[in-house]
Amino acid sequence: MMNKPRHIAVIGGGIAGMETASRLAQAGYKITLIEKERITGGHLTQWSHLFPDSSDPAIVVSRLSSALSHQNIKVITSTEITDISKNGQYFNLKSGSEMSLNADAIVVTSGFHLFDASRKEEYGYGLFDNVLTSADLELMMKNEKPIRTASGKKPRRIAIIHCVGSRDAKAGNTYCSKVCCITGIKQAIELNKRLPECEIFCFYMDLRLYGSSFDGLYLTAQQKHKVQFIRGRLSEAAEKPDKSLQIKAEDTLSGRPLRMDVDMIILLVGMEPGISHNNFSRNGSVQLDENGFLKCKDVHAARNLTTQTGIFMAGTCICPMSVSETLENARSAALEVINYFERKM
Amino acid sequence: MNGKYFIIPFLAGMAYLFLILIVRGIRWISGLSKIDKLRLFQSLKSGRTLKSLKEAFVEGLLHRKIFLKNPVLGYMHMSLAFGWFLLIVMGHVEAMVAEGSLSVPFYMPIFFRYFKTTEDFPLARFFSFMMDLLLLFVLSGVGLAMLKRFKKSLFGMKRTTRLKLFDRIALTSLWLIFPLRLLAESIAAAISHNGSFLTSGIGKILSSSQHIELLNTPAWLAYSLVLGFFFIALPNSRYMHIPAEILFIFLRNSGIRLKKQNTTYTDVQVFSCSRCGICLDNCQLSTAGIRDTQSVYLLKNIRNKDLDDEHLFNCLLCGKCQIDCPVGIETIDLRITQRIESTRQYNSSYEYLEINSSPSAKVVYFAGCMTHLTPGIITAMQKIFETAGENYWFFDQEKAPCCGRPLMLAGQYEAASKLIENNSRQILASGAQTLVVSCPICYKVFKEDYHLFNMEVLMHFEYIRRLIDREILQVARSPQRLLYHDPCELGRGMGMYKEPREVLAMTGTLVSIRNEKEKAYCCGGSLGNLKIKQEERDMIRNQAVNDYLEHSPDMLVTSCPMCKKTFARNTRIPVLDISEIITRNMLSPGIPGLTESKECILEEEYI
Amino acid sequence: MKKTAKIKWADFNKEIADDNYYYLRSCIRQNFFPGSEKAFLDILRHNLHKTIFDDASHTTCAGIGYHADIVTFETLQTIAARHFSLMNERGIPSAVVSCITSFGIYSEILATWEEFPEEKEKIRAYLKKATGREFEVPENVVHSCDIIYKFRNEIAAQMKSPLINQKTGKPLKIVDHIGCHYSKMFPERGVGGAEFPKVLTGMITAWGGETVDYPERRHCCGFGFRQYLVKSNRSYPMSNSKKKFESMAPYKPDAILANCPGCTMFFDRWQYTLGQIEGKTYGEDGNGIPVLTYEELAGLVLGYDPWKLGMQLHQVDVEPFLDKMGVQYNPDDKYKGLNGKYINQPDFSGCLKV
Amino acid sequence: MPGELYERISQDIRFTEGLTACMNCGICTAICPAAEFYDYDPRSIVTTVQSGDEKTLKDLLESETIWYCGQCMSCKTRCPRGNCPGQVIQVLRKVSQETGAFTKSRKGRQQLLIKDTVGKNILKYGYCIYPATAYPEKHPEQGTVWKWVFENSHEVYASVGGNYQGKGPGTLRKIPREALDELHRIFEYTGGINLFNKIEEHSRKKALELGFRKENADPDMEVYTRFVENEQ
Amino acid sequence: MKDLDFLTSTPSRQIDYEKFDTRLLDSVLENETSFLTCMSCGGCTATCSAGNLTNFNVRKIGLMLRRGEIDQLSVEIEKCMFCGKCTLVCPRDINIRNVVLLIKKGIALLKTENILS
Repeated sequence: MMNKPRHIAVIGGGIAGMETASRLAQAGYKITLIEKERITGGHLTQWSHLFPDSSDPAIVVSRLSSALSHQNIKVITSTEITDISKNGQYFNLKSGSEMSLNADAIVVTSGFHLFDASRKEEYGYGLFDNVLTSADLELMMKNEKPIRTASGKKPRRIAIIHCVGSRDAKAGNTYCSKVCCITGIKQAIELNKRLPECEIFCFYMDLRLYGSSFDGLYLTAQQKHKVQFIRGRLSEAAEKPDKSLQIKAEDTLSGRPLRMDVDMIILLVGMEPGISHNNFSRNGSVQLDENGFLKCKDVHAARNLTTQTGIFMAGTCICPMSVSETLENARSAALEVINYFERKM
Repeated sequence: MNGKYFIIPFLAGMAYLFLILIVRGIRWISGLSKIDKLRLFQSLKSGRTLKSLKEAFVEGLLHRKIFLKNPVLGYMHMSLAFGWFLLIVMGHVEAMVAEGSLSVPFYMPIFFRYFKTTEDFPLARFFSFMMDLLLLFVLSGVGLAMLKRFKKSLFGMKRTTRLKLFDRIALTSLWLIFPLRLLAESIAAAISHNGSFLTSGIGKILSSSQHIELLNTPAWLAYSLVLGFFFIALPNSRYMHIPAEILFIFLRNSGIRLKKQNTTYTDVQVFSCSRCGICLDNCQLSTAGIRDTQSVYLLKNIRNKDLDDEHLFNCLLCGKCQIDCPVGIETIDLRITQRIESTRQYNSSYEYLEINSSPSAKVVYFAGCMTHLTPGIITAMQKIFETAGENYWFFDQEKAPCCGRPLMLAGQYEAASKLIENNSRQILASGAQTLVVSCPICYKVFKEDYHLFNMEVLMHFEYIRRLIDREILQVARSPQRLLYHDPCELGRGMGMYKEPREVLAMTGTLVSIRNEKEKAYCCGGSLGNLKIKQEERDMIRNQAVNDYLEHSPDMLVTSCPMCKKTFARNTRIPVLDISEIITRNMLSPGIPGLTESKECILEEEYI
Repeated sequence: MKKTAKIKWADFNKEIADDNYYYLRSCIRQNFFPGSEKAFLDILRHNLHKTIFDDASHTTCAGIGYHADIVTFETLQTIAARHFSLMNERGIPSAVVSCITSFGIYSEILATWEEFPEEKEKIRAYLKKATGREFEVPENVVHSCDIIYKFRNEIAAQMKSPLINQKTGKPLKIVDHIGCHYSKMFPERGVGGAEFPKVLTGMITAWGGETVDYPERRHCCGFGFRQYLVKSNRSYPMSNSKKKFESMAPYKPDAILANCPGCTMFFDRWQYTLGQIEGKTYGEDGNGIPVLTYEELAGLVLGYDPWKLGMQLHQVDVEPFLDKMGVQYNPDDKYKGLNGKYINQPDFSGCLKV
Repeated sequence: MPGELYERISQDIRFTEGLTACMNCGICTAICPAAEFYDYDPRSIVTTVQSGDEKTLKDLLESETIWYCGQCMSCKTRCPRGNCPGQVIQVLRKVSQETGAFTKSRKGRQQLLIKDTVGKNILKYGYCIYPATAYPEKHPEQGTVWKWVFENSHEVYASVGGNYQGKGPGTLRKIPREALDELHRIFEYTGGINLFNKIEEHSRKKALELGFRKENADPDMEVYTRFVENEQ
Repeated sequence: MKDLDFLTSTPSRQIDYEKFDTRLLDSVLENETSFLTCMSCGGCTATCSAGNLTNFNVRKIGLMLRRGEIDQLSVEIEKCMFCGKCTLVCPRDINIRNVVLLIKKGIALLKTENILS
């Protein structure tokens, strides 16, 4: 057995980091969890409902948070790791000049960055009052705010736009962000529950509903919630004098251009690699893949291994993932770390 | 005779009833087409009148069919109808004897005990005994009817029809007529001591009352009133079925049939419905919780002119209601006629249809749309044709219109004729003698609506049967227990029960069950129903499957691609078409012996 | 896979040379807005004190022919190469293009040569063979509106009439229309990218005006090259322009400002045509909406005489706009020639003859 | 099956530039000005070309639809794969003209008119559009003011500082002879003249096919031109 | 008005959501809720008997209805033969025959009300 407990630094206090940290702590390792925000929980703290069951993400976060009170875990918040270097058998982590920390291994769980919708200027995010992102909508619902247009009116028609910043060379992201389709359907249902009179349209290119119950949710959205699906990518949105929005897409199944006035647009923004990835890859300690996510040592066999021995990773810093996948991935990362030390002995 | 005026309600009701009946009768008969009128006239002159009279007596009074189906219910109907009839006849005889004249006022027998207070005529005791006995007979029926209304399960019936105002008046009147007659006669008996065992018995009890005389006229008045009410309500209620049915029997027996549009014959049929509700119990839609579209409601809706598409098109057209209808109403054709009427303003012309050249062949095979969704049947048929070395033309292998039957089921008769015309021309151009079809839906329309002159139309199993008989095809028997499902269009639709079974018996052991042939289930897939939901279809199908499974067959066999597809959705029982069973058990020419038959091959379907 | 940088175009400023330009003229602008090109040179030389060379030897870029498909890509590139050669001859590194179609074509050619260097070599050979000329790619190719945009504040400093409604004191409302080929093909070649180029709105706001966004702002004017050039196809450009007028009219703009010679001409002419055929106008009081080139607008702001700017060549009368701006002009001079001689005048000007 | 036409189309660098792989999202059709007023769908054109089927391509080259594009290139701005259907159209039109397929469609035949106006202007004057040939009767939409300019061109242009048909630089100057000669030679050596000839040649064939024939059996191009102008 | 020798403006092909009559769609949805669940897979069109003979497209029937293209719909719907194959192959079990019936009925009604010629 170990003479001295190994020390592992987990970078990122989102759900992946929290789960990895607690699993490793239970296995007897000393953990330092470093989170750049004031609190742990990551993006989930801003989220209202989880697909496919509409459950409350706060339950997930609070369960993970209580596991962090383990004696082996030390949580450092409001600290961003700016540099990682290898120093003999230790890794040295730095946060500016304020903090320096040595660890026997690192698990990067730095997560994702939401696509900045204002980069798709033609959709008018940040320009027009009634263009929201899926994240804005979640926050609105989380805060129990009624869904209203900027001028306080009940929207009569809402368009949900799929693939915003995903599968788009113009946005620099050619990959699919995977969870947006089902998020859109979930949000359409939630909108219909709050605004039963409101017409809801989803503009999609393909519905990539990979979960076993996701297609059922699609059916429910059509059947019970009268959500309409139009196959066509949104080309542009423009504001009308009354602040409603005129949108244009092709109804590709009819082969004709389509114009529609809506009171609100929800942009399903995809996941982009976290900005802090550059900090980790700067001195070549880890590599990034072609999309800017952390590169796996092997996409099939070693998904939690970075290209640097001793640095592991979990969650959406690898690729877009759902909550359940992230948690599973975090547990598998913990297992990889344990294997790593056991082999070393 | 004081107080005779109490008969006025009765007389007024009677007059009203006859007036209406005469007017309606004239309207109905004059509304018939010329040729139909001629038919009626011819038949009245012939012996068919007697037959009709007999039928009217047996069905209208004795209710033979209901008796056979449900004896208690039959007795109820018979006691009311036949008992009343006998009361009238016996009453007239009694009155004639009492008056010693063949002409007595027709109301006399009805109120006989009021007018004739003495028993000073021959056989007076006998008559009064008989009249009491008959009254009791009728009253037993009334009693049962009351019981049925409140506890229908005692009659083995699950459901009865709902009533509207005039029906309620008529029903209440009817229920009251005989108890009130009993009361009036009993009072008369108490005063005049003229009744028999029933009336005098009650009369004795009543005579203890001080003022029994004062009650006499009011009781007879009440009796007269309910009779009057009943007669006035009758033409406006379901009891109109009594006179209408008699006319219906005469018209039907003279060879008049339903047309592709509404005629007065439709009205006669509609009014002949007694709303006994027998059709409700047969209907499988009830299994799926559909309870307002059955034939009895259809007829009611037509009568009330409030038929909408949601009701009209929600019917499997399986024909199960028709087989047990005591009146013999053609419920299926009647519904199709209504569908034709309902969709008359939008028939398609199919201008895009082209006549392509036809190759010459001896046999034309028309698989039909449904068979194209069960490629297993097509493969089997092709194999059979090839084994037989048949010079055949697969008419709809690549491109061909539908046979037209689904359109007819949807009421689109005119549109269907366009397809029929197009297909007929091409099929005939091939010079073939035989047309083989593998779908009963197509079969029915080819048989009934196509004019293919000398061309013979065969269901595939008939054709197979010929090949076997001529030893062109040899099949081996396997020990498999086969349960044959009768497709509606073929069984009840075309009366083909025996032929498929004979073919199947050559290759396996047939399992016989109670609900087969005429009583066979509908699979639920029906093209006749345009409104039913898939879940409802599933319930109907599962009801059949559950019953079939109780007989633990190895295989469910049918001769309809639609039934096959429908059953295939329920994976608990393997299902094959006759043609597939045959090809499986076919002996390869030249190689004697049994080809290996696989237990259950899940064939590749298009879905 | 072609990827674009992950940037916000709104913040994007392209490189525009400071001085020493070679001027490449526009066919349409010379035909229909001849005063604008003159004004551009005057402003550059006299107000901004820049050097710009106006060469007699350059020709059309043949772009209209190219987009109407009767001129091949090879011919087009070689003509452009000849123009570069003329620039090389004069030692001028920066081109200023007056036409949006031409600007689009130079952009396309430069992008093609960057991606397919062998194509550039092919053209080099063609030019050599046809004219004996050599060429090098210019350092900077911009549209003339880019220059005005770059020096908009300098112009503002010399401003005589700001874009303020003299009666109400409020900023004049001007809608912009960016020619499709300015940056729709190559967003990095337009100031502010492709979706909301700032090139015209930058001028309007710098000179005191106000811009309005309207739903069909980014829609094409409908020129469509062959769709306009062939008479029987002209319902297409008109329908497209009409779509824009109907979309902008509710905002009651005081003027339309365009950077493309074609668009400017079409907006001016189609208002007349729609007025004639449908009896409909989109401006105030039954008038059309005045359509301006950015050279004209800069000229007016700087106090140039509208008739010297050639604004009498507009079918839609510009006087209402001049009045709002408070520009001093003499209505009697509108149809006077070089020496103050009356030229004759059109049957009528405006959209709808009542 | 991809065949000769696909080969020919895919050799053009504008095709390489304009089409990677289309994922049928329809973003191009959504804002295409032509898709709204013509029975035209750039997305489906791109898919057709992408299929590479020889027969379909031939039909496409002979169809009206490739002539509907207005070359605004708005499609390029938005395509999430960086494609440019407008450029694909240019290639199709080029091949259609080279192979003569353009004379099979009404809109295609109009290429002759464009060659005879814009083409002529370029070679004769060095301008695509030229005041002397922008006849008011052919351009009623140009309005009353243009009629005035056209009729008083020298005075009007002079009044706004123009140099109409004058020597030296300036607005509407006469293009120097040497410059025009160079332009001509460029057209000759780069296949420009060849394209003009192809358009003429195929149009003449079409004229004969339609029976527009002079007494000497030559095609009557004047009548054919009027026919093409007025074809609806 | 002056005739300038060419068409003034072309009718738009654009599907304009703001400009259509939803009565037909509403009546279909009211009576056949299964229509809501169409995912435009095209299975119906692929199997269609009428579509095999002519350019009839069942999937597009649904689209025309949703987009309010009643004029075109009234022409196209005539081509259906009611054979029911579409209903059998539909992965969402949409009662397509009833949808067609309702459309035909609705169109006939619009015609009698002179809303449609």
